[in-house]
Amino acid sequence: MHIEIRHQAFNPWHELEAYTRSASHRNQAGACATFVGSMRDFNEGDTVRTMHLEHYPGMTEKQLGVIVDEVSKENGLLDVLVLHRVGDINPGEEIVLVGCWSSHRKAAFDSCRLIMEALKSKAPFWKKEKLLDRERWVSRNTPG
Amino acid sequence: MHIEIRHQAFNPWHELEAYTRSASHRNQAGACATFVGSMRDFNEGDTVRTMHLEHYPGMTEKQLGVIVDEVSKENGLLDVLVLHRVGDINPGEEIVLVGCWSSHRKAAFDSCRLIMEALKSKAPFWKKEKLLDRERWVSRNTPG
Amino acid sequence: MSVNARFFASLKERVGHGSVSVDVAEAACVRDVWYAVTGEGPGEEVLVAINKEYADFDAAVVDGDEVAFFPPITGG
Amino acid sequence: MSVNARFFASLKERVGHGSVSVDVAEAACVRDVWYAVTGEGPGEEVLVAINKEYADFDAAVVDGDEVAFFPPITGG
Repeated sequence: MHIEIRHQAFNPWHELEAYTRSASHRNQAGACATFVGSMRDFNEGDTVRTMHLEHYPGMTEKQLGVIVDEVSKENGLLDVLVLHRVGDINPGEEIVLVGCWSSHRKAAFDSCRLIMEALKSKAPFWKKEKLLDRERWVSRNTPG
Repeated sequence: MHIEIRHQAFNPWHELEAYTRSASHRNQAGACATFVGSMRDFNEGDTVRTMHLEHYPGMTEKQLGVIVDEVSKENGLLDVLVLHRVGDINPGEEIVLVGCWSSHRKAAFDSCRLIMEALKSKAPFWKKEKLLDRERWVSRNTPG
Repeated sequence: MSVNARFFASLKERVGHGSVSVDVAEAACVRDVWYAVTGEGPGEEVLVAINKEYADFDAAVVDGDEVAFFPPITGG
Repeated sequence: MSVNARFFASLKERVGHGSVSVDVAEAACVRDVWYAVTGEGPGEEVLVAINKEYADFDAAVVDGDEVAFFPPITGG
């Protein structure tokens, strides 16, 4: 299990490849469900040039840990990877990566979605968008 | 959109990286949900040494196309990748990869799961397991 | 008229052929094709396709059809 | 007693501080901390944490607590 706040851009497929290469559950995990959230260049009708992602150091990691522990135990997961970007982000760059490994597909699918929904409501992160002519805080996440 | 039956082992993260590198939806896809199904070395209480995956050339591709088209339209997906292994497969190797790209996470999550469930009941593939002392056809998929 | 009957996976082993040409009467259905090859009822769950589209045992077949029989799917 | 009040994102801009030490009376609650800094009600949806655990405006605070205020979460 690995949870990380990342200040630099990352390639989710490189991260997943590196993580699974070192995994001990190689021949037990029949299922892996992942989610990758990326920055779009368009939101709520406006072109977005760039974005700043703020977090609450210490609390963010702690809450992600609580979420991952709860979902893991509830669904009997073999492994979980959560990577979340902070700082200045450009369109096309990745914001979040969640990977869940389990013996069978139901637990992996359920867990990946549960972790994403919990992360989007309980892990302290805030987005500020730079539009062409002004800046704005994103007020609310879109419903899952 | 790409659907492929693959006779050789593949690395799902390499495939996803190569596929997204050439993608035209780069700055519109805010969400990507993927599923990777791999061969386990254990099934229904027995050690599995290796597996043979048979398909129905022509019908399998056709049915995968129908599934992907339906789910894509229903959920307004930007892109879909489906890769399925056939032939002789060893524990730890990948069997199936499904990737779904959309503007927002709900469509990607829903679609990835819908495609996997439809694939597991409608795309003609059959698994024969080689155990330590005998061979057996897998009689039924586990419920999703 | 003649159709091409195909069998996959455990059914191929049970029937003993992957593919066989079968003569059936005009107005024959999938069930007649199955019976002409095996001489018995399907017994267990058997899925059917005509020309690579799903069908059922009561579906009519025409000359030249590819009629496939296979067990429940276990891919993915 | 004294607590450390912290503000994030749009609330940091609204309040004008990211972090400020606040003197409050014994038996104070989160609401008292908020009022001591801003002099007004929260007005919009404000989330609260004490020592990095979620709490609410009625929760009691003790000397040395870190009391954080932030808007609805928009990560992921």
